[in-house]
Amino acid sequence: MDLQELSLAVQDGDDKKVKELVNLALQSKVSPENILNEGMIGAMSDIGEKFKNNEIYVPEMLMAARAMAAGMQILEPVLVETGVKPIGKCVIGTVKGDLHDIGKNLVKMMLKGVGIEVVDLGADVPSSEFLKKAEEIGADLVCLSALLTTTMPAMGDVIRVFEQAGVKDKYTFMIGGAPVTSSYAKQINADYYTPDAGTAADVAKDVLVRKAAN
Amino acid sequence: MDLQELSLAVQDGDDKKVKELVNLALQSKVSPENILNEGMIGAMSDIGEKFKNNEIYVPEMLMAARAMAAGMQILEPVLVETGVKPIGKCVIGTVKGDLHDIGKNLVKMMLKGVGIEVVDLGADVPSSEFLKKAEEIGADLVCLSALLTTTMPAMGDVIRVFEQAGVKDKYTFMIGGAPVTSSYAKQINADYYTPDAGTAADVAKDVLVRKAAN
Amino acid sequence: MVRFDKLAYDSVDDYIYGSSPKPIKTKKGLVIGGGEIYPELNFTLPTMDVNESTIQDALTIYSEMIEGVLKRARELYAPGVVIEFETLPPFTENPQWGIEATKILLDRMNEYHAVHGLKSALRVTPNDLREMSRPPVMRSGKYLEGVLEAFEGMARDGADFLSIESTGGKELNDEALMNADLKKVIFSLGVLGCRDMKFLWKHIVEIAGKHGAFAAGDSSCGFGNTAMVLAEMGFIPKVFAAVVRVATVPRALVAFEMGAIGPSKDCAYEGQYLKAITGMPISMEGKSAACAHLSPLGNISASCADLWSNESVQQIKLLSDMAPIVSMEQLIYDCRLMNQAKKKGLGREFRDMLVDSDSSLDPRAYVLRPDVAFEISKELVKVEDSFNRTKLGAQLAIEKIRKGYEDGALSLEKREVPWLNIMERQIEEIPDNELEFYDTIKGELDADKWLPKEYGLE
Amino acid sequence: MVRFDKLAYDSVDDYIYGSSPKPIKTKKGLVIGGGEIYPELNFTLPTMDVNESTIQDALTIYSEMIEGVLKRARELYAPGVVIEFETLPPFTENPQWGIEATKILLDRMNEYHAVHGLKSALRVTPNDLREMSRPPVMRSGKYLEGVLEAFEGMARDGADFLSIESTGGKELNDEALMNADLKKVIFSLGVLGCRDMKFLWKHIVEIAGKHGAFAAGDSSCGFGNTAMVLAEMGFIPKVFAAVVRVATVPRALVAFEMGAIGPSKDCAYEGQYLKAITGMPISMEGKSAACAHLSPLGNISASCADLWSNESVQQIKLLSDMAPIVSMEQLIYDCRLMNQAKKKGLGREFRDMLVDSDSSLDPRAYVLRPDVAFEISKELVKVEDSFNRTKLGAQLAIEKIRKGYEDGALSLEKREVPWLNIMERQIEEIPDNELEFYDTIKGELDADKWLPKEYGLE
Ligand SMILES: [Zn+2]
Ligand SMILES: [Zn+2]
Ligand SMILES: [Zn+2]
Repeated sequence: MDLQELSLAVQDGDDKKVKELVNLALQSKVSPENILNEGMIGAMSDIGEKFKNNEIYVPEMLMAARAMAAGMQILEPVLVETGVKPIGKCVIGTVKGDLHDIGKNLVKMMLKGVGIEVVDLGADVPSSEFLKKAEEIGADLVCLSALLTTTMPAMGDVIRVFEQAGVKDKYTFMIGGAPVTSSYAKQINADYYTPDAGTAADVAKDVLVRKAAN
Repeated sequence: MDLQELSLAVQDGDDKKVKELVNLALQSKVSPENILNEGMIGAMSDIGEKFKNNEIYVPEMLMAARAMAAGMQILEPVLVETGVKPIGKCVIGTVKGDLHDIGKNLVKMMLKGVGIEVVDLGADVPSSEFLKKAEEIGADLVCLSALLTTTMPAMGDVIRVFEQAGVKDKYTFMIGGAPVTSSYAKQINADYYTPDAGTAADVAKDVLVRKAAN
Repeated sequence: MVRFDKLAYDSVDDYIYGSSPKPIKTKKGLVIGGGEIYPELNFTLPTMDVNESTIQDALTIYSEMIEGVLKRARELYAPGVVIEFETLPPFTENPQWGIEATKILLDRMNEYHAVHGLKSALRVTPNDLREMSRPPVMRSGKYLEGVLEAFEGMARDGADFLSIESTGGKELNDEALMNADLKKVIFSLGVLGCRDMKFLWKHIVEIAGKHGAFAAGDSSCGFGNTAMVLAEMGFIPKVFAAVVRVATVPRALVAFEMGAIGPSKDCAYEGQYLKAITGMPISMEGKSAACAHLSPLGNISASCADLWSNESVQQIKLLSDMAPIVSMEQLIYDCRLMNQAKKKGLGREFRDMLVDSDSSLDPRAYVLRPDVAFEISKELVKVEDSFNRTKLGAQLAIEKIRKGYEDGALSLEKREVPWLNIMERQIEEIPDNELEFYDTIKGELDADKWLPKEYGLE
Repeated sequence: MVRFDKLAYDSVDDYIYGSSPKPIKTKKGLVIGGGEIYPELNFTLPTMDVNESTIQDALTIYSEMIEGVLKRARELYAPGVVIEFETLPPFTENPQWGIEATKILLDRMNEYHAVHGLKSALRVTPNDLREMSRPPVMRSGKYLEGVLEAFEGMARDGADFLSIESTGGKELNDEALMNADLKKVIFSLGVLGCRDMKFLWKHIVEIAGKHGAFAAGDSSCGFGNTAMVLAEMGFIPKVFAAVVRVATVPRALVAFEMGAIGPSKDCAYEGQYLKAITGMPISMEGKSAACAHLSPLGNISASCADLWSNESVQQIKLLSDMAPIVSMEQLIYDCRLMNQAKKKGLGREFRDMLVDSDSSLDPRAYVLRPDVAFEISKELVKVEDSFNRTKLGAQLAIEKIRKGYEDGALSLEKREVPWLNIMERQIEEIPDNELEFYDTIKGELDADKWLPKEYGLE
């Protein structure tokens, strides 16, 4: 079965069709891993490319993401059964005192689009929550967002909490948000600063691929 | 003898008259310390006040400083003889790679005006030179100037040289120059940042008075 | 409640920067909208944690900032300046800190007035912290109390203008923007936003009246400017953001219906419409606010402004001096030039240069054209309720943009054009009755995110 | 040597921004002085040590900066931009670093031209490091060689404009400024500065010719702007700084006499005179260069500019975005507005607004009035040698300032006024013969600070 049609349905944001095609593919004994990689992640990568080239807007990306999510509802149990794992796990949130979540939501969408399992803690998240959840799910990445100059320091607090618990090195810390810079990332001992959601997904994927190779 | 006339002559920048009046005062057995404090330093303090209030310009201050210097040529040997010491000693210079000296020269003038002995190392001064000269004359203060964003880091280098020699705490480090800020001073472990020459002299005097009180 | 049922101007020819039909005279004698345009400067702390152990440092920085900018204003012979103190969240969470900062600013402004004759006025803009509760609690609770306490104390101590960027409806609008869902935007702005404005501005107008301050308007910043900036990043269509801008007008107008008299807030670009409707002076920002956000309307936004603002800048060092001083200098020169044009009798010509230099390049600029603002505003004032005004504003904005595009007065990127139809269809689904609208849309709204009763719904 | 013995204009009415009698067309087809004014953007590294271990980081930052500003220029539909790469000292000390940075900039500019049609041109401005020897060695040695090597490599790789802020005479001028000693200023500028310009610009014009670049002029930055800024800080009289500005004209003119054709450098405010004399386009900077230095001439400096510059800004983050991007946006809006005024047939009116908004408030602005520049320039071109032009320029500047003050066209603070007489007396002591002047002043000069033979003296 050709997965190209599924990919296009995801890109068009047509959830109904996506569900149908995923079911069809499973019935046709296409491997769940192929469905995931070619149908879903491939679709999101194409859509990400179109966004980068100024061909589409975020609403189209969100529609595609929702269509992918619809397909994943069917696919996920099968993946679990067959032992296929996400390429990595991530905890994401906007730090304490900061209520902005537009940017964080975009990053979440892009991370899911490259096949990462994402747990979203929301906005105004206490530092300890990040640690708790990361340890609980065995995350690979911790992604922190802040949009205010007064809440940026809270990103440093989160990292310090991990350091104090002696587990900082188990995780890769990625930070972003309007006032953030790469020199600030260095300063608070974060691993990466990325200026936009697309770059965040690229970097996250890179990190996980390198981690898997080690 | 009234030292007010001497003070006015200094303020007018009339070196000839200053010399006459210093000689006259010494002949009249006025104490050299009084001549210094009331005639010279008092005059420079008045002139500094006028400058702060936008009544005069730097050229007038420089003229006064030259007149004071003319008077000091006569007064200094007498002060040495009678064991009167300057309120403190300072090494000043523009750091390595930086040729700007207008600001540094102004600070030098103002420091002399409050009775501090100043050794000027000039511009483009290697870090080790500051250490060498400060140790040699037993300085209290080390004043560093930088006008370029690329030479600001050299101010940190100077302080590190003192640290490595284990003598950093013997000195008070003051820094200044267009790109410098108080947070930068903190960062490189300098004691004070001052935004202008007048403030530099005020702070320097304060530091020395407190040091003398301990 | 004041009802604005016609425009404040007979002709768009009279609609110009520096002059408004209802000028305001402040305590220190500064007249806003009386003929001259003045700078409005806003500054904020460098990146730092503000808490009990750092608050003294923070206050010292405010004192350094105000001294720096007033000194520069005096050196450049500025005839008058407005300072805006837009608090950071900790200053509203601890209203006494915000009040203390206000005092520091006012003291220095009074001193410069007394000693150097520099006329100035202070706008205070506490944060709307009500969204710190999730879902937001709008009509009671410690966050509302904190905001009102801040206003009270600041007005009592002598602040001239009270403003806020209130957030009612934002909890649903953010997602609506990202999905370019105009129906939900209109619900958030035209139903929730307007209802909350009525509630909140009643309080603010009362406080202002009690202390002789001016209730000075609310910015739809989290709505219109978020849309503008998202479009600037290529996230949503520019035409969408332009339509959202016009849809913010009825919401911001509620403050004036409740008794505010301006000058409206700098980042409320919808001020271009508010002044046409109310005749009250406005503050605007454009190219000299690029330090705070990039925009497609750097010049046109000045065309009818009475105050000209830098939006906000941190106390950090640039090559010349601290950034707020740099902003002050730029604003003063901008204002000098605009006032000079009027002095030469070329004010209207200058206004048109400002307008025409931007308006053909971007729909977000195009909807700020004085003629466009006039024609749309004329229709808006005919409508009774805020919700229908919001819907109509969006509709008319689409029409105007389409016409501008078809006439060659406005360029649009190719991928923008289909969105005019998409938005039109989105609006067609909206009924004319507010509660009916609520009924039809209720099911699509994320119930975890908002509390209907906080808006008098349910 | 070209001899400019009359003005390039018949009437001051034609003297206006964006247009010059001798426009320049660059490799990518950008025409400077052909009718429109364009932004000239300069950016520089954040505070950092530049050495072998950090040079790669530094080059990466240049690559990020150029990408950021070109992207913004494209987003705002800028019709063309000029980028200036003014090196930091390590980039001239190691010319290959400067050359590498130039390549990075040009590559990106070429790409934006090819892909997006954005026209651009690159000005390179290596530092004059000759003063690193103390006393400065001007006519030989590693520092001179480094500067020439940088020019050579940058021009070879495709830089459009070659500029420098050369420092001949500065070793005596600094102290002369602090003492407000006009006699010594005239010696530094009119004798030493002009002699060194003849030497240096012969080389630069040669290099430009060899590689198809334009020799584009020299700024008397370390003279005129140092004076301007010292006066801004209250260190020396403003009238003194204004007179120094006019005294810098003959020095900067030497570059054009030696074959430079512009556009003259942004921070050379004496460009206002150079364009009147040579007809060649100029770059200027004002309010949108406040990030680099505060000034009393934010608007007037734009009145006859062909390029409009931000002077310089570091790659640091502002609330909106990186500071160079902010500068680019501001410059683009300024230029849009100015070009729009011309489009409406109101260019001259706009020029006069720019001029009149500043010129009555400060003598440093007043001497930039196009009419003042014209009248003084007319006299300067009658004089044969640079030294006497310098002296005459200072004399005429004093006259014009006095007249402006007496006529009420210029306000002066009370303490400024006596300095007009003081300066007049200082000039009276100067003989008309250059070598005779040298003889009389020799004894007053600090022999440790300079080497007469480096200026062909002694
Ligand atoms: Zn705002
Ligand atoms: Zn310069
Ligand atoms: Zn420059």
